[in-house]
Formats: sequence, structure tokens, C-alpha cells
Amino acid sequence: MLIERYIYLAIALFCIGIVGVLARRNAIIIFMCIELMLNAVNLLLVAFSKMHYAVGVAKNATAGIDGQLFVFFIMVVAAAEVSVGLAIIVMMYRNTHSVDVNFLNRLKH
Amino acid sequence: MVPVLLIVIPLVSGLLGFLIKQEKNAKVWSLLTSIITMVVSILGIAVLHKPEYLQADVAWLPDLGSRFSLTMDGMSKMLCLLTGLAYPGIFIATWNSTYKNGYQFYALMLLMQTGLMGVFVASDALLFYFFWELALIPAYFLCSIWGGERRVAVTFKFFIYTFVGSLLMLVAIIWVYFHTPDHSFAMSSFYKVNLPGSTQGWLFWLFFLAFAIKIPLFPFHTWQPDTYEQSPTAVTMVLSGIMVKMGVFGILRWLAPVVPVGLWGYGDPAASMCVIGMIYGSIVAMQQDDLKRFVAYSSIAHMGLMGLAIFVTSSIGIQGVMIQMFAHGINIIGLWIVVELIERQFHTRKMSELGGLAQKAPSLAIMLVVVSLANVALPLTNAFIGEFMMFNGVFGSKASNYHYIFMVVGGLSIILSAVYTLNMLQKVLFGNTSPLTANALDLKINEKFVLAVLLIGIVVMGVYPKPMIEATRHAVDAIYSKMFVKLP
Amino acid sequence: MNAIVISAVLGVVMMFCGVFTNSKPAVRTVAIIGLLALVIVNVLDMGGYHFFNVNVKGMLSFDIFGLLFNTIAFGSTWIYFLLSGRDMERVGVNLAEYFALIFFVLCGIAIVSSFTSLLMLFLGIEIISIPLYILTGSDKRNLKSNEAALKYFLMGSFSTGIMLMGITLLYGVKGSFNIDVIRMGTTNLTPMLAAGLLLLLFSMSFKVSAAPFHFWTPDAYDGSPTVFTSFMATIVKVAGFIAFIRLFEGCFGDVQKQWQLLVAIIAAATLFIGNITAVFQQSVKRMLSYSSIAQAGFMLFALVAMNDMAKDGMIFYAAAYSLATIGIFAILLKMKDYTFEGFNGLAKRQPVLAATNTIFLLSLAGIPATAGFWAKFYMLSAAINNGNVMWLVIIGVLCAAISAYYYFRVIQAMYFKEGEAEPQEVETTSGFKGLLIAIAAVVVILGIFPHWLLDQLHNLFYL
Amino acid sequence: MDISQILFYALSALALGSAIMVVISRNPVHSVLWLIITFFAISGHYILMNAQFLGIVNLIVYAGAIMVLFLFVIMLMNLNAETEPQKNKWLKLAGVVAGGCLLLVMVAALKQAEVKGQVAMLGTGDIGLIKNLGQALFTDYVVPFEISSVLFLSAMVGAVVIGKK
Amino acid sequence: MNNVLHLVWLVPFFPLVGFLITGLLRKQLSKPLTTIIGSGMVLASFIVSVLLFTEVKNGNTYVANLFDFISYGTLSIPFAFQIDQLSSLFLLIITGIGFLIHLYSSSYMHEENNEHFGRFFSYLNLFVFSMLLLVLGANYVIMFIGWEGVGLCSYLLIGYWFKNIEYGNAAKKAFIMNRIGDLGFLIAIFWLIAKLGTVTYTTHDGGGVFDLYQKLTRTDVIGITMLLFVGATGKSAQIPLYTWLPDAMAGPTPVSALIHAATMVTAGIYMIARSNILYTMAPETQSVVAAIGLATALFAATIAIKQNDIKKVLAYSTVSQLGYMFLGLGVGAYTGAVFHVMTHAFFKALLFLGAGSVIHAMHHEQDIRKMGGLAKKLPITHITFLIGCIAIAGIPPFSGFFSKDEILAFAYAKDPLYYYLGVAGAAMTAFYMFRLYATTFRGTFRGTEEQKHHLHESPAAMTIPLIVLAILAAVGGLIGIPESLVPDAHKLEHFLEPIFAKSNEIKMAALPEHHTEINLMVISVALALAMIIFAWVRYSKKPELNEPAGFGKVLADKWYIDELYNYAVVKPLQWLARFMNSFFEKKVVDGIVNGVGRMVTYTSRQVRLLQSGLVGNYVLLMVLSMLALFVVKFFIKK
Repeated sequence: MLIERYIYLAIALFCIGIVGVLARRNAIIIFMCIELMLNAVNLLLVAFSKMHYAVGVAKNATAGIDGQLFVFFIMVVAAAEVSVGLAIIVMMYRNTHSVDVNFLNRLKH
Repeated sequence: MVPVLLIVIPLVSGLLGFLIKQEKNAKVWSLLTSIITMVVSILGIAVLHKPEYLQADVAWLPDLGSRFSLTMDGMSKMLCLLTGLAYPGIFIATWNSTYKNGYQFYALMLLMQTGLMGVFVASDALLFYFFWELALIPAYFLCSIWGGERRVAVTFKFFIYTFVGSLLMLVAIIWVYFHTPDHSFAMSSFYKVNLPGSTQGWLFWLFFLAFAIKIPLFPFHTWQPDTYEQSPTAVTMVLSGIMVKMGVFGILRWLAPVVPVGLWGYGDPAASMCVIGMIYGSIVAMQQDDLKRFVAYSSIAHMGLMGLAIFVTSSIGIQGVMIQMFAHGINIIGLWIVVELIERQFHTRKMSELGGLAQKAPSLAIMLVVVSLANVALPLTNAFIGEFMMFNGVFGSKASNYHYIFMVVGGLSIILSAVYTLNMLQKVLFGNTSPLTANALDLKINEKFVLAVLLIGIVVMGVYPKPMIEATRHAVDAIYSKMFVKLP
Repeated sequence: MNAIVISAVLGVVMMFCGVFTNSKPAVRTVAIIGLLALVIVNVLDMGGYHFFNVNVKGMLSFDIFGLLFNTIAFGSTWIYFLLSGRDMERVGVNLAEYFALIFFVLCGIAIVSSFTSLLMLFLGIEIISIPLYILTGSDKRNLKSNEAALKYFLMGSFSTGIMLMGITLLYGVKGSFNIDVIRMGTTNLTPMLAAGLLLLLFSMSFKVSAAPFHFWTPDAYDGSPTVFTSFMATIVKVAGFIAFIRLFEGCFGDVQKQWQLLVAIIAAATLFIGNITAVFQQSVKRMLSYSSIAQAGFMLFALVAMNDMAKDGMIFYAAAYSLATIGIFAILLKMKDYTFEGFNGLAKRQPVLAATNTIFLLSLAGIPATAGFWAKFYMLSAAINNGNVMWLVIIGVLCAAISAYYYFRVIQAMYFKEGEAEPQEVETTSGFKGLLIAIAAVVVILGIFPHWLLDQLHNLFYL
Repeated sequence: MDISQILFYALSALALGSAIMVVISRNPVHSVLWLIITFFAISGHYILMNAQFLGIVNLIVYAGAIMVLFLFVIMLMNLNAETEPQKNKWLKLAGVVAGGCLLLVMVAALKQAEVKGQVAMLGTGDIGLIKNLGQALFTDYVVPFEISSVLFLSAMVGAVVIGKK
Repeated sequence: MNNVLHLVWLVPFFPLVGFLITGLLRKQLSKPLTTIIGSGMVLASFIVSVLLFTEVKNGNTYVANLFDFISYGTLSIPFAFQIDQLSSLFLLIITGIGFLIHLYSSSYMHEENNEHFGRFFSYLNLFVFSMLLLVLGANYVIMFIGWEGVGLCSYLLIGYWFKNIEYGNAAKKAFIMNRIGDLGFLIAIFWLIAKLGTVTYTTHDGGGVFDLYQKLTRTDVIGITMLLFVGATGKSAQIPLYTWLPDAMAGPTPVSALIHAATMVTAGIYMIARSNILYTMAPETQSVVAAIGLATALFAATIAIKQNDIKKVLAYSTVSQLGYMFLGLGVGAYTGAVFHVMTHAFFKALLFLGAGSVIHAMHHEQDIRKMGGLAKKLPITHITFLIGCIAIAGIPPFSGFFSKDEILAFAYAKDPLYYYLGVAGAAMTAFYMFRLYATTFRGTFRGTEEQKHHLHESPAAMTIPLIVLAILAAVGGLIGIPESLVPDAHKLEHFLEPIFAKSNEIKMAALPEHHTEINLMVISVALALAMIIFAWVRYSKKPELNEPAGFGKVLADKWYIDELYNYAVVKPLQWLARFMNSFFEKKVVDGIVNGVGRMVTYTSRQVRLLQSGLVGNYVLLMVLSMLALFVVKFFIKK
């Protein structure tokens, strides 16, 4: 499969994630869209990993493996981030009974 | 050794001054310090002629090629002398003023002296910049704490304005630094730099702005009347008597020799600004009712002439500037002293509320008349020498195409200065007394003493200027030759 | 490696401290001593005493630049603990955890100052960020703190996404995450490299709060407990810069000409927005947030110029800026009212605080004879030496003048305005004052002999 | 067009479609469900590229753990109704336009990507196998692996700080 | 070389000492002591001057270099005094008449208290000092010092009664008008320096201005002489800068006599006479000088006809007479001009002092319409005043006749028109002087009873100077009897010959034939006599008491020149100053500076709105910036 298709696909997913961040007001959904962005990155990383594998396999049997390892770390970090992020959102909700980011405007100017 | 002492004495004394909480003691302490500084500066100009006494050079920032190097040439000597002489005079003349937390006032005054001395003796561009800014900070606090009603805003404007200028100068200094052959901030290296004409052009403007704001030249002057008006008079004396000379000094020491081609290229526009400033300052001075603003605008006119004399590039004109820097310092401090005396006695500076002082306080009147006349450069006063040489330089300039126009238009300021000065004298001294001045008292003995010394100085310099000319001649020659040697 | 391991261990130690003792002074003492130890082991690392000979497999590289920076960061943090440690108690009950989180952040800082793999950069930044989200939101019942945390978190994650996309694109071209590999053979910014570079530029700009990616900064700094703002605005911020410089010099140092303009634009925008917006602030804390943005604009000069002077200057800037800002925040923490009016007449009530605060503010404004002057001097010199970006230099100095405007407002309030009769600030100990004076003295000494500190370190190890 | 290509397009369409649904669903719970579908599609891509381990992990960690956590939070907050008030329409439009433009710009920028024409091998190679990945993870990548423990520690402490009453 | 000439520095030194003593100790010294010191110093100067004069008469001249004043590069301006024929003559006039007037003042100013009396004498001494510097200076710069110095003293003395704002204004006007002239002088000096590198008149080695004049181009010499003449018009009250002189009468009368009649105002003539060689080189300037001089002579005379203030009449008469001197200079009659300076000093000082005596007697009444019939009450004053009037009217053998007719004769030779106009002026002079005389001394007394009661002759200290001056005015002209009447009798011309030798070499000013000259004299004397008789008869009987009307009013109001200046120069300048101060300075210059500040705060207020507090907006802005930077990087080709 040609690599540019993966590139376009990943960028499209990535941008959908961005649009989600821009267009939604619910903090949780925004957060989900960010996760979508991360997944787009993961997908592209794996694709590149396979691409580099195809190029380098002759010299090195594990060529391209670092891309997949990176994905692994991204997942690790994402998990940690989610735990903290949701904790913050819950804390916020406890105080304001809302997850609408537009209510977050005490701090401005 | 001498330059180091000139910096260190006021610095140490000023820092210690913060520990003397009693105003009276602080006064005595700072007066003593300033007298010692004065003695050192007199020694420097009159007695110690060996170069090793007049130089100091210590490693400072080896990586940057900057050294803590100080040199006193004729120009430095004279301005150091002015600073040295002015301080005791100011302290004595304002002896009767009291300040809240006075010890801080005196300490800051001494710190400001450190900065001023440093500017005049630094022979390293970075060091120069350092002192240039250091002189400003105490001035800022002095004006803002002990000034008039609008002091905070006014001083702030002064500070920001000059700060902008200095930062632009810093850019120029760094630029030149990178183009010195040996990557050094030393003055000698700066003088060796050979920059192409176009570069010198914009470097000229960067330097020029810094100095023009400080001097101040039209149209960068608007901080000045406000600041002079709002500052405590002792500070105004330092500002107008000494600090504005920093700008002129800077032009002579750093602008002219470093970017001579730029100066040629843009000398005429710069000189035009000066000429406009001379006329403009004079005309606006005519309308002032507040004595401090009056002196401020007249000072703008006079400083404009100094700028003009430099920018038309003539050796005698520059010599005149040297003389005039000193003379103007003395005269304007004298004027401020009188203004301060008037304000302290009558609690007003408005000419319209004064009048008839000549009847009630003849000594004061005489002092004011003489100082004012010196200020308008009447012959046999010190300022005449300077103005004569400066105008002579302007007229005879070979560098400027418009020097005749500059002469004639600038010459009008001679007339206008007479107009506004006489107006002022008439409003303040002559006519009948006003309710305020009906019971005016004459000068006290310390005031008489300072003013008498000033007057003697004014006349002696005006009659026999030769020592001053001799003292600065070499410095002028050096500057002048640099302005012409460095053709790219 | 010393620093990374020890700081992580210290984090764990602090966690257990919280379990085993309820004595706040004890916890604080442990943290302070621990941090001192951290500084020492890091300094020893510089001297060649490596305690942990881990095979890092090309993931990290401990060069003198990074270690020097670590020393400054840890040293600043130590001063910060001394000055403001007591104030953390006022935020909430989890004192030990706060310290633990700060140690984890320091671990992250040690990583980003020595990474050679983009993976480590990513991890390091996340290790810095996640505790900061928490610290920002640590004042749980304060809505502003909540809000700040959520905003910071959402935008931080967003920028992480951007950064990962950038890293991915680089990987796509070069097939490796190692910065040396990425640098190799890069003589031209091909489209995908350029896109990766841009995305990394955006996300790193976000981390160092450079405009137009700075929006989180004022809100997060303003909302978080002041004691942590101090930490975030100083040590963490300059750590971001170290990462930024390492990344861009490491990966794209050879093609600097091709991205210089972009960074210059960002620097100009940062200077402009930071300074301009700070002018109109009513709260000193928020003003300091904007000022930190403005200072970031100057630090970006290092990236624009990217020469030796810039790197030296960056280290110096980090020290000068951190010292002054920590000092100001420490004083701010003693105030009940964070508006400018709150400072009115401070000079009369607390002359020491006012005087030291003045020195710090002068340093931030870049007035000679303070460390801040040299910081700006180096940055301007670097940019002027580069020669291509004189316009940026001029913008820089004009903005520096504007910055004087808002810094001096504080000075004006302290010295020239009449304040309330009764004290508006928390009691301070003489130790606190003494420390402030010491810091101010360092600021001034650095302002007169900028190489003093470095020379001392130098003498200690290399002679 | 062989089967893997068909699968690629199908999965891609599924991923994009469900991603769009994530964004446009009014109900948060629906968004979560659509996102899970997206993750499945992406896992499908992984498997297609012979990265089985990542495919599984993706399902377990993302679709399984993380999304459940999301769902849990949404339920906890009782947000399953379509409670979100209408955001300013213009702002929404601006968001969509901006995102769309970014997509266009990036696509345009990467049209001439230097890797163009290279192939990401589908269904071959064993680098995606757990054995190889594990070996690399505990040799070359041991440092980051250990470091990520610090990350988790800090997240843990953070959760404690935030969560403790 | 005689040693006496080395004493030249004593001449200005005495008055300087007098100034310092009377000035500093003015409160301590009693009035007699002040008088003795003040007058004594001038007397000492006079004695030295006489000694010098006798030496100079023997043909010795001397330049005394006291010290270097301004010396820079090749330019060297020594503080040097030059004693030669011209300066020694002026020394005599200045110190001689100066002494008399000091003496006179001691009595005239007796009403002042100690302090002010001392102040007055110190000013007078300072004036004498400055005037001596002016004439003794061996270069233009020293002359300029004296030049400005006398201006200052004039200012101080006009404003001597400083409580009166009007007087203050008059003083100011004098100083400022003088400064306008001074600027011209100053530029001329610079011009000389630029072209010749020196301002010294002459040196042994031929390095002075008068030695090197041939190096000057035509433009230079015209420019320099014109600028010097501008200086002269200021100091010597010529059109267009004459208006200060009548106002200067605000000062005490001895001041008017000394400064504004006898000495200072003749400085311009001295200067041009000193620079005669340059003027001879510039015939164009000479024509201008002659024209301006003649115009001033006529113009001032017309005004004098209708003035009723005794001092104003004399003031305009002074302006008019100065015009004659410039006419003389303009036609090349340098000796004649100097001669007229001398005779004018005698009779005009006399007239002013006489007027002072009258005013003194009338208790500071100056309006001649309120006088009349004073001849009997003030006999000495009357006689001396009459002598002065005859002298100024040009009736032989009184002094004015010789000097004025010498000038007119030379003018005739140059252009008969000059002569006719000059004679017309002379006739007017005779007319208004005798109008003044007749109204004041003839007829009946028109003052108040109280004034009448107190009328008395002035004390001896005032009358003695009058008598001395009357004698001089009567016989002083005899040193310049024209060749046409008695051959070889013009002593002055022979005496001054060395001064004008170079001019004469180039172009000797011609005199008409002897018989023509005699005819001219007859015409002018006849006209003057006719006018005298007409005025005497007319105003003795029926003095002009009403306010003038019609053209008379125009004359009485001085052709409205002051008003013209007021509207053309003063008012616009004030308006400009107000505009600059209240609008330009505040709104434009400061406005821009403050505007920058305001712009910053305004921008600040706007920019901070970006920080809307909404995450959505933040992200949107970030994305948009990303877009923009992408576009910059990828789609903008450099």
C-alpha cells in the first residue's frame, strides 16, 4: 500500500480530531478528540514503521521497529494522561456541575 | 587612579549614606564626600598630569573583550570638574531644603554622581553604557519620590523615553562591537572600525536618538520641561547642569569618531533639527509663566546650539561646545539656585505672581540678572566664549552645505534669547511688588556665598578662557581628526 | 544520569514522607536537603563523578550544556524551596505530594536537558507536564485553580498531539528518532521534514508559551496557586527552552537559515503580545504571567540566532530570569492583595522587601548592574551577530522599553504611592528577608560580573 | 485490487466516518461509542500491517480501558443526555473551516512528500510481533521504559492529590 | 615709543574699579563718597586720556596686548587695546563728557537714596568702561564686547527706575533692538574670520584685517560691510532700528545725555570710521549707508517737529543728527562724520543736560506745553541751552555749523540731491530746535502755581557742566574750519589722516570747488536762520498747545512706526509663541509622545481581548496561526 494513502488518512483523522476540539464544548468530548488525534499519529507511525521495514529489512531484520515501540509509549502516556485528565474533569464537575468549557471563563484578559 | 577615585568615592559614600538615618548627618556626610570628590577632580585637571594617574584599566569581561578601563582626556577632565564643582555647590545652595527621609535623598544624589562620573571617564563602550544607565536610575527615584504633584507620571515618561534611546544605542554599540577588528568594546577599537557608509548611516541614527533624547534636541525634548518642573531643584540642577551634557559628550566621544561618515551624511538633517530646536525653544520659552519651565525651554535652545556646532563638523565649533558644556552647566545651575531660592521663599514659581523683587531683595536680583545675562551669552561671561566659538564654527563650516542658513536662523536665537530673558527679568524683578513678594527677604549667607563663587567663575571664565581652551584642545583635535580620517 | 535517577528517587522518598510523617517542617526539611543533594550530585556529574553508569543506548547524552542548565534549574528550585516552601502549606494538605510532584518535574527537566532521542523528549515533556496539571489544579476548592488546570490540561494534550504528529513526520523521512540521525544529511527542508519541523515548532512554542501559542499561559499561571506559578513560570519555562534549543539545534541546526524567519516571526509576536498585554493588567500576578511570555520572546532570540553567544546567553538568561522571578513571586506570596494597589506603600512598611523587589524588577527590565541586563545583552548580541534579523532586534529593544513600563508600575506603587496604614502582607521572618537580600546580591553581582558564577564553577572542577 | 487493498479502503472509510460521527454526535455516549468503532478500525489497520501486538493493545488499552473510563465518567456525571447547549454557530463554522483548511494545507504540503511512492508493506514482516517488540523494549528501549514508570508514578500521585477529599 | 602709551590699560581700568567699588559698597558709601569715587575714576581716566592724546598727537600709536582672549588653532584673538588718533579722540570725548555728566548726576540724582545712588554711579562707571573697551579694542571682538557691554548698561540705565514697567519695557526694547544689530555685527566678525582668519585691525607684520583686505572678494566686502552696518543701525538708531532711542528717554536725563546722545549711539559711526577701508572698497554699501543716513535724518526731523516732550524732541534730533553722520560716512567724509560726532557730543550733551536742568526745576515735568517763560528763572540753563540750539542749527561760528556743513559739502560733491535733502533736514532741525527753545523759555509760564513757586536755577554741580559744554559747543568747531574759509585750518583732518590714509589712497572723497562750497554754506545758513526766526517768533507768542490734528498728528504719532512694528513683528511673534506653546508643543510634539504611550495602552486593551478565557477561541487562534505559518513556509516563495 502506498505510504501517501496512510499519510492522507492519518492527517484526515488528525484534522477531524482538531475540528472536534474546535467545535465542541464538552470537555470530555474535546478530550476524546485529542485521543483521536493521538490515534491518527499512532496509525501513521505504524505505517512509517512498515515503510522503513520494507526499505531496511535487507540489512536489519528489525528495521522500523522503533516506530511501533514509539506507539507503545504513546499509548502508555495516553493512559496516564487520561487518568489525570479525567480526574481534573471530575474535580471541575464537582465544583461547577458542568463540563462545558465555555463556563471556564473566570480567567481572561 | 583619579578616575577610579571619582567613581568609587561617591559610590561607596552613597551606599554608606543609606545607613546614616539622620538627615543632618547625611547632609554633612554627602557634602564632605562631594568636596573630596571635587578636590580629586581638581587634582585631576590641574595637578596630576602623568598619564598613569589619569588612567585605569582592569580586566572585566575578558570573554567579551570588555575591560574596566577609564581614561581622562581633556573633555573628561572638564566634565568631571564640572560634576565635581557642581555637587558641593548644589549641596550648599540647597542646604536649607529639607526632604522626607533625607538620608536617602543624599545617598541617591551621590550614586547619581557615580554614574555621571563613570559616563565621563569610561573608555570602554560597554562600561559607558553601563554608567549611562546607572546615572538614570537614581535620577528616576530622586524625581519620583521627592518631586512635585505630577512627579510619578512625568518622571516615568522621562525614564521610558530615555530608556528607549539608550536601548537603541545599545544595539548600535553591539553592532559596532561585532565589527571591531579585535572584537572588543575598547574605545580605541571602536575608533578603528571601518564601516561602509550605509551602515554608518543607520548607526548614526541609533546613536543620535539616544543622545538627542538625552540632550534633549527638538523634537525629543518633551520629557524635559515636565521633569525639570516636577523634580526637586537639587535634582533638576544635576539633570540640567550635568546630565544633559552626557548627550553632548556622547556625541563627541562615541558618535562622531565612530560613525563619521554617517555624521557627514546626516549632519545636515540633524543640524536642522538643532536649529529648529533653538528657535522653537526660545519661542516657547517666551510664553512660559513657570520659572522652571522657562529655564527648561531656554536650555533646549542652548543645547540645540551645541548640537548644531557638532553636526556641522568644525573644529572651533567643537572647541566651543567643550567650553559651553562647562559654561552652560555653571550658568544653569546658577539659574536653578535662584529659582529654588525664589520658590522656597514665596512657594510659587509663577512669574505672574512675583515681581518687584529688585526692591526687596537686591542681592538676589543682581545674581539673577548676572546669571541670566550669562545665559544669553553676554560678552565677558563664560557662555559668550562658547557661543562665539560655536557660531564661528557654524559659519565657517566646510562640511555642511547649509551653514550660512544655520548661522542666520540659529543667530535669531541670540535675539530671541534676549527677548525671553528680559521678559523674565522684568516680570520677576521689576515693577511693583505683588502681595507675595511684599515682604521678601534677601539672600542668606550660604546662598550668597555659592552664588558669588558662581558669578566669579562666570566672569573669570568669560574674561580668561585660555586655560579651558588649552585643557580641551587636544581632545578636540583628537575628535576632529577622527571625524575626517576614517574614510571608508 | 545522576540527576534523573536521584530526582526520581527523591520523588518516591517524598511520597513516603507524606505517608510516615505529618510534620510539615520535617517534610520541607527533607525536600530541601534532598534538593541540595540533587544539586550536588548534578554538580559532581559535571565534574566527572557519574554514580550510575547506565547504558542509555543513545537515548540521552549528558553534555556540559545540559548539566550546567540542570545545575541552574536545581539551584533555582532550591532557592525556590527555601523562599516559598512554607507557602506551599497554605495551598492544601498534600505537602509531601507537592514536593514529590516537583521532584518528578525536575526529573523531566533533567531528561529534556539531555535527550538525544525524540522519544525521550516526548517522555520528558510529559513527565514535566502531568505533574504540572496537577499542581495547577491543586487548590481544589478554588474554581480558578480548577479552571486553570482544565485549560492547561486540554491545551497541553492538544499540543502533545501536534508534537507527536511532528515527530512522526520526521520519523517518516529519517526512519529514526535520534536527533543526530535526523540531522545527518539534512541540507534542505523537504516538504515532510518542513511540516514536521513546523509542527514541532508549534508544540515547542506552546510549551515555552511563545505567541501565538501562549494562550494557556496567562490563565494557567493566574489560576494556579501562586506558589506553583512561581515554579512554572521560571524553572519549567526555561526547561522548555533548553528542550527547544536542543531539539532545533540537534535536528535542524544545519538548515537554520530556512526556519530562522519563522522563529523570528514567533519571537516578534511573542515580544509584542507579551509586552503589550502586560501593560494593561491590574493584577501583578497576571502581569507577571504576561511578562514571562515577554521574556520568552527574548529567549527565543537564542533560537533565532543559534550561535555560541546565544547558548551562553540562554544559560545566563535562565539564571537571571529565574532568580528574579522567583524572588518577585516569593514577595508576591506575602501579599494579601495581588493588584498593583496592593503594593502601595510597601517601601514604608517593608523596606527590605521593597528594595529587593526593586532589584528583581530592574533585573527583569534589563537595567545595567543587574543580571537581567546581561541576559538581554547576550540575546541582543547574539541576534545582532547573526545579522539577518535587525528588525527583530529593534522590535526587541522597543518592547524592552515597554516592559520597563509595567515593571516600574510595581516600583511606583511600592515607593511613590501612599499605602494603607495596617500591613497588607503576611508576616515575614528575618531568614526570609536575609535570603531575599542574598538573592538580590547575587543578581547584582551577576549584573556586574556576569561570569562570576560560571568562573566559580569552573574553578571548582577544571583547575 | 486484492483483498488487503479492499480491507484498507473499507477500514479507512469506517475510521473516517466514525471519527466524523464522534465529532458531530450530540450525545456524548454516542460519541464514545463511535470513537470505539474508530479504534476498532485503526486496530484493523494495525493487523493489516502485521502489527498484531499493537492492534491488540490498542483494543485493550484504548477501546477497552480508556473508553470505558470515559463512559464511566460520562455516566457518573449523568451527561448521557443531549445536554450540550448550542455553541455559537459562527464559532463552530470557523472551527470546521479552520480544521478543513489545515487539512487542505497539510495535504497540499505533503503532496510532494519525499517518501511518496514508497510502500508500507502489508501483511508481511515480524517486527510487529510481541517477541521482537519485547526484545527491543527491554534492551534498546529499557531507559524510556524505566522512565515511563516515573510518569506513572507522577500520574498516580496526581490522581491522589486531585482525588483526595 | 613713549612709556605713556603703555598706560592705556589704565583708561578702562579706572572706571572698572569705580564700578566695583560703587557697586559692591553701594549701601555703605555715602553719597558724597560715591560721587567722589565714581566721578574721580572717570576724571582719572580723562587725565590719562589727555596724556595719551598728547602722545598720539606726536604721531605715536601703540597696541597693547594684555592677554590671549580666545585663541584656537590659527585664530588668535588677543585682549588688546589700540591707541591711535581715532581712539584717542574718542577717549577724550567719552571720559571728558563722561566726567562732566558724572558731576552733573551727583546733583541731579540727589533725591535717590544711598543704595540706588551708588547703583546709578556703578552703572555709569560700567558704561564708561564698556564704551572705552569699544573704542580701545584692537580687534573687532573686543569692540564687540564693548558694543554689547554698552548695550547692557544702556538697558540697566533706561530701566534704572525699575518699579515702572513702562521704563522696563523701554529698556527691553533698547536691548533687543541692539541685539538685532549685534547679530549682524557678529556674523560680520565670523565672515572676517572665515575669509581672513583674523579680526585684528592691523598688525606689525601685516596680518590684520586692514592689511589683508585685498584678499576679500567683492561679495565678501559688500557682505561684511553691510552686516557691520546692520550692527551700526542698531546701536546708532538708524532706520529701521531707531525706535528704541526715543523710548530710551525713560532713563534719567544724565543717562540720555551721556549714552543716548554723546557716546554710545555714536559707536556705529566709530565702527564704520574704524573700518573705513572696507567701506571704501564697497561703494555699494556706502550708497546704502548714505541713503539710510539721509532718510533717517529727514524722517526723524519730521517727527521731532511735532513732539511736545522736551526729551523726545532731543531724542529725535539725535536720531536725525546720527543720520547726518552716516550720510557723511556714506559719501566718504569720514573725518566729517567723526567731527560731527565730536561737536554733536558737545551740543547734544549740553542740550540734554539743559533739559535735565529744566526738568529738575519743573519737578519732573517734561511736557513743553506746560513750561514757557523759563528764561528769566533759569538764566544759566537758558543761555547754555540757547547756545546748544544755535550750535545744532548750524549757525557759524558755533560748532555744529562746521561739522554739518563739511558733511553737506561732501554730499554735494557726491550727488547734489544729497545736499538738497540734507539742507532741508538742517532747516527742519533749526525749526524744531527753536520751536522747542521758544516754547520752553519764551512766552509765559504755563505750569502750576506750585511749580512756579519752586522754580529755581540748578545747583553748581549741574550748571558747571552746562557752562563747560556750552563753551565747547560754541568753540569746538574751530578745530575743523574748512579749507575753503581758512586754508590749512582743518586741524582734525590732519590729525586723523593716518586713520583714513588707506581709504584716501584708493578713493579720496572730493570736495566741491571752494566758491561752490561757500555758496552752499551761505544757502544752508540762510535757510537755518530763516527757520530760527520763524520758529522763534511763532512759538514765543503762541505756542502750540492743542493736540495736533491731520498730518501733524501723523508726525506727532511718529508715523505710526511703533504700531507698525507692533503689528508686523511683535504681535505675530507673540501669537506664534502662544500657538507653539499651547498647541504645537502640547498637542503635536508632546501629543505624539503621549500618543505613542496611549497607543500602547490602547493596543494593550484591544490585544488582551484575544485572551477571551474560552478554550475554543484559544485553540482556534492557535490553529489559525498554524495555518498562517504553514502558508508562510510552504506557499510564499521568497
